[in-house]
Amino acid sequence: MNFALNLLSVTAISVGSVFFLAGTVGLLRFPDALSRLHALTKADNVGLGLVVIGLLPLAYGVLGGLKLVVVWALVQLSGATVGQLIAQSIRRNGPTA
Amino acid sequence: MIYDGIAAPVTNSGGSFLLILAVIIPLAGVLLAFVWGGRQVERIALSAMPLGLAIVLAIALVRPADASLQYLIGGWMPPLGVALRADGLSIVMMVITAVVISAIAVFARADFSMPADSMETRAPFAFWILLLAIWAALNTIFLGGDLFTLYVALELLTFAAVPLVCLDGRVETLHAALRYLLFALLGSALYLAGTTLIYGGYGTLDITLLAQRVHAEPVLFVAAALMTTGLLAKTALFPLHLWLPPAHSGAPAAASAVLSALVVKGSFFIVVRLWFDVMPRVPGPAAMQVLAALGVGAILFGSIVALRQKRLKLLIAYSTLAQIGYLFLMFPLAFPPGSTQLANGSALAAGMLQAMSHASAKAAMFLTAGMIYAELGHDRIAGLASIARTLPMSVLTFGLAGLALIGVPASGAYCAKNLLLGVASDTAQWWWALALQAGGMLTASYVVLVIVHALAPPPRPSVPRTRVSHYQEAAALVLALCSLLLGLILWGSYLPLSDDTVSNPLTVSALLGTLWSILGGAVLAILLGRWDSRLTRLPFAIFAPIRPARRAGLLVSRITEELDARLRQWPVAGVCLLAFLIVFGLALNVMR
Amino acid sequence: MSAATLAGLTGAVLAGLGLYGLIIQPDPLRRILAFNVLGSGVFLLFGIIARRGAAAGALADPVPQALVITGIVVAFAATALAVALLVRLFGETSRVGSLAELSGQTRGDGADDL
Amino acid sequence: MIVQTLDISLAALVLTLAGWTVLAHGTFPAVVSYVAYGLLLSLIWVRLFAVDVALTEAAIGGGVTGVLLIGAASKLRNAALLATERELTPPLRWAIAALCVFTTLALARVVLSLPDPSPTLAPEAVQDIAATGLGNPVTAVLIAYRAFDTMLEKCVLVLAVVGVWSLASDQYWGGTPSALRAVTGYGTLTFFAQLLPPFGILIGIRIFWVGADEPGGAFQGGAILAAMWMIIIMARLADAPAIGGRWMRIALAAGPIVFLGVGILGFIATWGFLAYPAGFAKPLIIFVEIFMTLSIAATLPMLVAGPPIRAPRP
Repeated sequence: MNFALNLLSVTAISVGSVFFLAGTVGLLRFPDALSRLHALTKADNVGLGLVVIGLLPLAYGVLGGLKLVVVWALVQLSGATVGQLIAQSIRRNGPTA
Repeated sequence: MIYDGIAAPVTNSGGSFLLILAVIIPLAGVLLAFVWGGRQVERIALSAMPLGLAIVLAIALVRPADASLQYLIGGWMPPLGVALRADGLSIVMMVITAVVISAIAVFARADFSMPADSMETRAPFAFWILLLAIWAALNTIFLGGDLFTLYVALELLTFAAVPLVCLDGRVETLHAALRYLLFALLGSALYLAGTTLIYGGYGTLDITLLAQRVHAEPVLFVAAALMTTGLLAKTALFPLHLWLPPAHSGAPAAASAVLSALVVKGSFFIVVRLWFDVMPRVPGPAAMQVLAALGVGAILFGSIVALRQKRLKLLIAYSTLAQIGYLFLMFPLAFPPGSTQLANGSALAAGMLQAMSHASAKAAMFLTAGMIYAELGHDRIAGLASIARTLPMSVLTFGLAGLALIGVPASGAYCAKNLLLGVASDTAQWWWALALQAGGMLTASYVVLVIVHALAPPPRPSVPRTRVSHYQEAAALVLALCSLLLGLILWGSYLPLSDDTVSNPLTVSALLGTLWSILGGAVLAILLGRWDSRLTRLPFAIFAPIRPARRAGLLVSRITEELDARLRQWPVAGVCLLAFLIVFGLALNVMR
Repeated sequence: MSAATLAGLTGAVLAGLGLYGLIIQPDPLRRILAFNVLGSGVFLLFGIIARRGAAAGALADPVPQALVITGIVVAFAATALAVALLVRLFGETSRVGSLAELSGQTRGDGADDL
Repeated sequence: MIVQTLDISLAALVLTLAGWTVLAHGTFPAVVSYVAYGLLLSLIWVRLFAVDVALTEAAIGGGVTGVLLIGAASKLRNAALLATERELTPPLRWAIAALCVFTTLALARVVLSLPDPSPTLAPEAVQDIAATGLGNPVTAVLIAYRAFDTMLEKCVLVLAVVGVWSLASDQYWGGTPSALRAVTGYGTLTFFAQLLPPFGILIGIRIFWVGADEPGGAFQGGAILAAMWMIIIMARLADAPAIGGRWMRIALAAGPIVFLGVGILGFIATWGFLAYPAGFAKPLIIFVEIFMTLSIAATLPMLVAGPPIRAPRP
């Protein structure tokens, strides 16, 4: 049981990190603002989600786990909003860089 | 240690509770005025003035001789807690601050009253609150016993001073205020870096504890260099003065008076605390020579560039620059012969007398300039000719304040100069004596320049335009007289000097000395100054025979002015700052 | 090298960088940024001292930490005041023309009379 | 080993961002880089076991200062008007660089030579904390041992507000500051501003509340509340309040006033200025902190909003 949980943690966090890495590479390498934004939000959503899943078994009690989930939810909310706002700004002002 | 959660009674005995009152009365005034707003702002400020003045005088009376009062805030002992302490230095500075602020408040009522229809307006609201805040910050600086408390107070002072510069919202003043703020912030960051190192080295920031713990080592040298440099940037010691002339000359008259008379003294006072109280045993003769050399630079540049100004307020601002330099001459003279410890009381007392004298005289000068501006609608020196008829009191006040700065017998500056000259001959540092004498003449030169312009016959008969209020004239006159008579007070119980060191001021030699200063000043003014073309054509003009000398003098003063303009560029001032930081640190290291 | 020492060195470099930027940047907003970098570098120096002062069950000396918190607030107030000044200056300057012209006017002076 | 590598990479990242902030060509990239820098810097603070500082740095360095600077950068698009100095000549630039490098080296050298372990006040701070009823020594330093500094700092904030307001034009005195956002709100932002604040306010209050015993406190909690208010103003769900309002002024000054009031109370009751009597210490401290939190939540947005630019409504 313990081993299984540890394995889950390690796997989820590793995969999450890969998403973050990919997102960062995408942010740096993609040609235009909209696709960069796409890369960024994917890293945020999936990467962070996986890391939080991986951390859940290690959390201090139920309250600690709940806090992690709240962190994830809040980042989702703000990430989604900011993504929208940036995209709107790009549409309004035209793509820069 | 804490005593049942209650202040340990032993340390807070006597009248020491007055110390905290000296800070919280102006501070409470700030907060109440902010909340109440409207016409109450002025009332709150004006009722805080006599209260604060009374408390400061009470502190001066209750302090036992040769001891300092101490108040532990919250009852926590340093190093964990912070203490307020009043020694003689804090008391004299607090008294002069209270006097100057009160006089400025009387003066400012005419300019910064809320209109009668009880609507709140911007400038009075800001002015009175900022004035109270400056007072609170200065009292905290004079009393603070902890280097970090001093940092917060210094920031309070800066944030109160900067908006005063641009109260009228003109572009030049906004620019001056921004430059002042940024340079002051650079200074406070350096000061904070120094306190960090001090805490890291000695585990406390309390001044009396540090005095026992510090010893000469690289950490202390770097910290001292950082803190001193930062404070000098805020004091505008040459060549770190880029912000001072535009900031002090652009503000409204009452604000200029506060800025020039008091605000620069705040950071200066911390320099004194640092060297005389925190690190008296740090051997710094070489570093102190550097400091005073910059002081001489300030006197030369400030005075000569003052002579070149077209506007009265700029002339007075440059005079401040020169007088700040004068304050730093005391540092190398404070080493007793053969010693490397800053222990000479006479030099310290002289520095404090000079600071007080300048505070009151400079405030008087700026207030006078304000009245002249109100009367003429400008402050061009070339256009002052009618002013002696229309505003005789103002010209008299300016003259008296000028005499006080030059150092006529019985003035504070006279005592300071005598004390410093005595120490300079005791310690065989003739070059500083020379600087002192030259400084007096240079001061006389720009005073003479202004007075001659003001006394010149007007081109056409003029009638007074506005009526300057008698309160305003009285406030300025009181300040000038205060500076002129400072030397008559027996300072022995507050400043480290014995009463017999102040010799009888009315001897023939003393009067002759002053006369020499003024004559020398007149010659310098004729050679170096900017003169109204009308004056040079007058029958009594003496310019014709000395034309070659005048030509040489003009060359000197123009070169000085040009150099000053270069030094006031931001990157150049930055280089000066860094160079001073490094040289000062190395000078400390050399003496080890 | 411990995390504290590393932070201390980082702080020293940040202070140097901030100092450099504050002096060389002609744009006031960039100077404000540089001041903040300088300030945070100085705060980090407090950080290393606090961390090395761990004792009596505390993981760090709380006094320097508290000083840093006060310092951050003061630095923010400074930034806010500087930004407000800058924005107002910019607004006024746009009306008047460029600031360089203005300062050129005030500095030009006529000939002296001999 | 791994931890050390991470520490070094973090330091390298922070230094790179700082370098970019200072040296980047455009103003906007520099500001963005500074915001990222502030956030990463708070991680260094966590590594130094200074969670209180990390929270403050993240809220201020990355958060409120970021909003302030981004707003300023977008208002100052044509900042060439403000440049009064010519570009530096390369020799001068190199001279400045050399002097800065020398200063940095001296500083680093001295920092390395500082005693390790440092002289510390941690034992005293922990020993005396019982008298305050608190559990978090950083809060104890801020609100008890060095309460005077904290009170002065709150007054600095009030004064900064006065300073910012004093930059208004005379005709707008008493009016409302600029909305934090120039363009009209969009659906997404409005939704965000309706959804987030309830949670944010809870979190802010919690961080304030636990500050007595754990990392957190009036400043950090107040900063989060301030952020919520700013989001609401940005989304145009509410207007920035007029600066002439009595309640606005009370909210801004309540923290220092109550602090000073408790100090004076102690003074009159002969406990001593800013001393807390045994037994009543904790309730009094919490009382003061409530108003400080309120004031910070009001002050930060007003400082970001700047001077009034619209005349007061009659």
